[in-house]
Amino acid sequence: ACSGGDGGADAGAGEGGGEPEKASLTVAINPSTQFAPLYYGLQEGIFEEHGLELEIIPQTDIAAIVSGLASGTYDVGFATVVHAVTANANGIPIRAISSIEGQIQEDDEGTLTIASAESGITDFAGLEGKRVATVGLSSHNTLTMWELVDRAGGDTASIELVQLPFGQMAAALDSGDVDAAIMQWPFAAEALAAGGVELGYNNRELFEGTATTLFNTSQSFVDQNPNTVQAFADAMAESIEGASADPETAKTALVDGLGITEEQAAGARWNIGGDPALNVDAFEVARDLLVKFSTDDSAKAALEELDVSTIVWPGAL
Amino acid sequence: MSRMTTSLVPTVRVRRGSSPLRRVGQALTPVWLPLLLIAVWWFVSAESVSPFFPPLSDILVDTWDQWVVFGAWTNAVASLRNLFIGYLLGTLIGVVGGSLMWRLKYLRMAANPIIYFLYVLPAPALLPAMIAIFGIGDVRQIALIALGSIWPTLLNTLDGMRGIDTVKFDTARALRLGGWRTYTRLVLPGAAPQIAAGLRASLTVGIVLMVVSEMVAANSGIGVFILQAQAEFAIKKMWTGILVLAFIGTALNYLFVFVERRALRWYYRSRALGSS
Amino acid sequence: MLSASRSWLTWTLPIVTVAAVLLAWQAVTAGGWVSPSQFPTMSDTMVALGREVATGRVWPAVGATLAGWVIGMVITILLGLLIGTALAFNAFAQRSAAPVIEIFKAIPAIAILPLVILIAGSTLPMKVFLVCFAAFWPFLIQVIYGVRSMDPIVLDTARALGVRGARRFLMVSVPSASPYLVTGMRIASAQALILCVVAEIVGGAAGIGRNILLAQNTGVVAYPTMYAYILVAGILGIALTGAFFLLEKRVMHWHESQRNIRESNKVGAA
Amino acid sequence: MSASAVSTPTATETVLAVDGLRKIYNEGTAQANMAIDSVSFHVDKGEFVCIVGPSGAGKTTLLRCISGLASPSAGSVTFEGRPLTQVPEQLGLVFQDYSRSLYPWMTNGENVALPLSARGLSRAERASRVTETLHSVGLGHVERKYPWELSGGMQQRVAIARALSYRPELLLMDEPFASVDAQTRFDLEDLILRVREDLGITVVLVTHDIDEAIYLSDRIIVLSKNPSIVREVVDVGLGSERSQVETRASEQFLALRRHLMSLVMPKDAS
Amino acid sequence: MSASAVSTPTATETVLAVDGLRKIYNEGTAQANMAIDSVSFHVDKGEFVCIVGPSGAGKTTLLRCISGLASPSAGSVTFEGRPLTQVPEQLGLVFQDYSRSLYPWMTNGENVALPLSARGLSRAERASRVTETLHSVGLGHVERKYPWELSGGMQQRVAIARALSYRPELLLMDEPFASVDAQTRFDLEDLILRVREDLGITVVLVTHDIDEAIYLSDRIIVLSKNPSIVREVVDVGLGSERSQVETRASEQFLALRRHLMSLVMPKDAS
Ligand SMILES: Nc1ncnc2c1ncn2[C@@H]1O[C@H](COP(=O)(O)OP(=O)(O)OP(=O)(O)O)[C@@H](O)[C@H]1O
Ligand SMILES: Nc1ncnc2c1ncn2[C@@H]1O[C@H](COP(=O)(O)OP(=O)(O)OP(=O)(O)O)[C@@H](O)[C@H]1O
Ligand SMILES: [Mg+2]
Ligand SMILES: [Mg+2]
Repeated sequence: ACSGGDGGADAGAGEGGGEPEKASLTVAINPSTQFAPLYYGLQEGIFEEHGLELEIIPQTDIAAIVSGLASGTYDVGFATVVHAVTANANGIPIRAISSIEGQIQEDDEGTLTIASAESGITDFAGLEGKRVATVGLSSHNTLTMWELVDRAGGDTASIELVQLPFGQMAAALDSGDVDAAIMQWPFAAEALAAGGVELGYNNRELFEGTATTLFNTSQSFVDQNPNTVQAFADAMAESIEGASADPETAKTALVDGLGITEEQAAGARWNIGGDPALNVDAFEVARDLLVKFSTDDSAKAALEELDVSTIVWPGAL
Repeated sequence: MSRMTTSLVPTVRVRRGSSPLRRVGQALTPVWLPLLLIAVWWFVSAESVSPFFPPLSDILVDTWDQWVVFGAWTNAVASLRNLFIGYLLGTLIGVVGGSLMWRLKYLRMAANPIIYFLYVLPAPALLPAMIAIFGIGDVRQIALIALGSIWPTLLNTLDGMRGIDTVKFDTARALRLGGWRTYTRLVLPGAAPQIAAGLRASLTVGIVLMVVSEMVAANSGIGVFILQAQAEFAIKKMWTGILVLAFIGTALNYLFVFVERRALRWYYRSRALGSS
Repeated sequence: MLSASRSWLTWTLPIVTVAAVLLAWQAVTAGGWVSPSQFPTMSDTMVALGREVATGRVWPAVGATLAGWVIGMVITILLGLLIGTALAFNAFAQRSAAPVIEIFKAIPAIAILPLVILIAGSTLPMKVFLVCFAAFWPFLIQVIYGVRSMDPIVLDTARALGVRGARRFLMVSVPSASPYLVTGMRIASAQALILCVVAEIVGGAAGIGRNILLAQNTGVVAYPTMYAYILVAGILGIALTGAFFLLEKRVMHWHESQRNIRESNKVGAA
Repeated sequence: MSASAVSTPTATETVLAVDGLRKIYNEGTAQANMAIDSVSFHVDKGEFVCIVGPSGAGKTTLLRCISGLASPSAGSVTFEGRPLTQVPEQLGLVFQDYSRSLYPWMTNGENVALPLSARGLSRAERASRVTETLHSVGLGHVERKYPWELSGGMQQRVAIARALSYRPELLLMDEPFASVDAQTRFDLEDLILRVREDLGITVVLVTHDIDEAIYLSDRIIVLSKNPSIVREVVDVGLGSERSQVETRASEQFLALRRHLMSLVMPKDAS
Repeated sequence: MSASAVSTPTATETVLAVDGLRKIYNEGTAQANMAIDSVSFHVDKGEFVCIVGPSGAGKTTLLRCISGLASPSAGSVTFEGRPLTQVPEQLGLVFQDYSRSLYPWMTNGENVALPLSARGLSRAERASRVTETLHSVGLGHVERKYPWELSGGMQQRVAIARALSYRPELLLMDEPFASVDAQTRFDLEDLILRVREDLGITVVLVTHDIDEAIYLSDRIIVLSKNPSIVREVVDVGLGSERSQVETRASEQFLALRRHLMSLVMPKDAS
């Protein structure tokens, strides 16, 4: 199940047949270096070749991106697999049409849990009863952390969560306000440099071989613009492969794209070398985790009823 | 600030209309519109399938489930406790600070720019600084609420005290009341109506900040409840949070008016007489 | 000579205090009392502010915040005047609407912010809606008070002089209610600005607030930038409030309160 | 100004006729309050009539009914032969409370010009009329000043100028000198006598000061306590030349004074 | 109450001596304004002295200097042999504007009790003194009411009661009856004469009403126009039994009246 490989450079007009119905798209992203393939594709003219013109809108609140998709404010927008599942469980029909960076590798270093030196925590089980900083209380990161604690035999209910932006986690660890934090690069570097203890990489074990970071659109957009969706997915697949093949060029694309410095771009990380295709597994795992840790009976029932295969646009598999 | 009004709630109960029919009409006037609006909402939303606008009946059922059955009310308790402490602290500082600034002209001149800066500075912008200073936990939330509630009270206290008639001060001197007695018998009660207006504005700010302070680095509270619901796209749940918050806001407001009307009875009654 | 020295103090004293506060900030942060990972130094913040101004990045942000503020204020004022005047002239309508106004006024705009973001996204309309929601109710109350508190003698005089219709509304009613209107606008303006910035911080709409948020998300390296934008927000607030004070001073020069202020400035305040 | 002056009315022509006037406040409710029971009198062209009565007698109420600002509960008011429905164009009104009836947001000149513009006079005409009228009350220099920059007596003179500017045929005044000091009061009394001579207008003046009433008027209407009826109409035969010091000390004046005192304050009457 | 009364002072003892008093407002600035040039007079124990003068003469200013509320620019004020530095304990002051000098947040009883608690009287003493004093001004029933529930004249009586409650030896009053109607004014004038008889206090009263001054006082101090000097001191030999209707119509009264009028209004003098 892979449309990326044969969607070569000559696929210009897309193989679904016909020109894109809508050539200029608004794309909402949550700015981070994981979007290197997107910027690579833009820089190399891949989207242009597929007849698309993108307007990138930086947007920090993923919930706002998802609702923007539903209301038609954005054509395409970023969300994690957890967002996609919960949105659909709550009756907001969004469809994943491509990954933003490819599938997670076995040596993935995307997200990691770090404990402060003073806390004395050395493994996930040690998080029991501690205070942990996360970027969102019910986010993807929280779920994976809970699952890892649970697997290690810890009691997840006793963990006290604190919602903090990545940028402030290092300071919070440093001052002892929190005992551990689920972080990302490049923020993790600072925490590790200050003596932070690496507990593990959250996604490696749970989501290996799947894509968790997605570009989505609404069901109605898919219905009305099948060629556009196809063209976008093809262009993205091509960009991911291109960025994997030439990470250095992709990193320079970030300098202009995100407006960051050369050094920051040099430290960029994404799932380099991952397969650009999506698979349903990630959605099932996410749904299972959500069900497992849900405290709300009606929400749990809605999640259990959800057929996760409907979330993925078939062309993306 | 000086002409800040407090509320539209009628100051004196109108004792007109001898016929019972008329009295019923009088009693119904303030309630029919809210009831009508609720009814309209109920019926218009009844058939709604939009995930953003669930039927009112569903929202009400959910409110009961979430807040009573599932015990989300503990969120409200946590928030309200922070609000209460922060508000008391902030308004106390406001009244004392306002009095000092009224008394000490140079302090007033010196502190003015700083106070106006903090007054107009959007409080959420201070969140990172508050975390830096107070760390994570209730102390920071209380501190943010307190910090925000200071300014309306302080500025109104100052304005109210400056607005007291000079004849009243002359009277105090003529009666040889002395410093402290002048403050407690003249300055405070004289400025009381405006201090009350400030306290009310502070309450509004306090409620907003109660929610804002929970947006970052918190794990319980009404604000957390609403934001988490948003992150989970649990829109019905979010509606319940908004409903609860609206209820709390309105209840606190009416409670405030109730207390104020009793504490400042002389003021409202004299005004009602003066205007008739 | 006494008043000369006083007027000299009125403008030096604030400058001195501001300078003292800035220096204290610098001393506390540079002196190592507070870790730079928590609080940047004053000089770093000023450098960041200078850079943001020099590169021109600050202006689109200020512009976006102001756009939300201006549109929201215009809508608030127009609607407020219209509805407020209508309500003030009809006791029944006013008594009926009072609880609704009170309830809506008591709902913190921040409570509906997440919902509005979900429905309207992080857009200008979202910001404008929130601004109106926050500013409208207090302004409406001021309008009702202003129109209602009009001295009956003022109206009687107009009738006795044969002044009617539009002339009466413009030359008598509006000036008479204007103290309340101007105060209401000033309060509404402060509320509107706060809501603009909150909407940007929470919802990520373009503006000063989003720049604060983005800097915050970037981490410690961007702290000076973050505080620079916090300063910008405060300065914008002072500028707008100051503008309304000036407006009040000009338009309301005839009003007792303004005369008292002039008087107390002249004598040197009690 | 004196071009249109009619120093002595040639024939006794009735300008104002009040017939069986009754006024009940809050009629039909529980707090119904009869302010005026039944009052009838008439005022001839060129006459100066004072209305006196104890406080709360209903003098202000009566004046409001005469002027058309309030409508009577029963009885009729006829102005120049036509029943009164609204405030007539040819009527000038001076309220007791000058500080509330002058508009503080207008200069004195603009205040005086207001009824002129309502009557459609051109800009040039207005300007000359304002200057002329202000001059006639001895206030040529305050046109560009604001009312609150003047003393109480001066303000009251501006209010009188405003009522005179459009040359009304009938001037109604409600305790116009109640809140000014004695000296100013004397000046204003003489001013109004002079103006009335110059312009030949009819004046009805309400006061509770008996001395003032005697000094000014041709006829005095004495009202009873609330609800008021006409107690007596007293003719004042003091002639048209009056002087504060001499007239007030004359035998005739004192006799009238004693008589009126006994009417107004029955218990004190000897 | 009449226990401590001294109906007639046995010896002429000077209570208050004003010597070469001068008052310049805003001294040393560009807006320096000499309100009082040089005023000297003395008041004996038990005397009733009125100060009259044209508006703006500096009467209020003079009273503020006498009471110790303002300090003179030159000259001295001696109260019971000691130079004045602050408001003395044995001094009672009644302001012109009762509605501003009574505290609306206190009941009338509390208002009257206020100076008593400042003087350390016990609760029981206070209560009985308040009741007694309010009774003496004919307001026994309003103790628990608020000032704003009373008519103007009643409010002024409460203010007088407050000034009398601590039994001052000297009572200073600034135009105390200026804003009440004629009937009430007469009542209050008679009240103050009676109280003064009963308690044997010394009274200095400022007014611009010449009739009132003659009616009330033993001696009248006539001030000139601003900056004021003492124009003349007039002895009033009307005896201690006075009646509104008769005294005011007496020959002696009218002669005094003419004389004072010519002093106050030189231009009108014949
Ligand atoms: N708007 C009103 N509603 C009800 N009653 C009123 C109103 N205005 C006046 N009254 C009553 O009508 C009576 C007459 O009042 P009015 O003001 O005409 O008296 P007045 O003779 O002008 O008294 P004053 O000399 O004190 O001005 C009073 O009893 C008063 O209480
Ligand atoms: N606080 C002040 N600052 C400057 N000038 C003042 C002040 N108070 C009064 N004056 C001036 O002093 C003069 C005397 O004023 P004052 O109030 O004593 O007069 P008055 O005799 O009491 O007048 P009235 O009869 O109108 O009450 C006036 O010219 C007034 O303008
Ligand atoms: Mg009246
Ligand atoms: Mg005075």
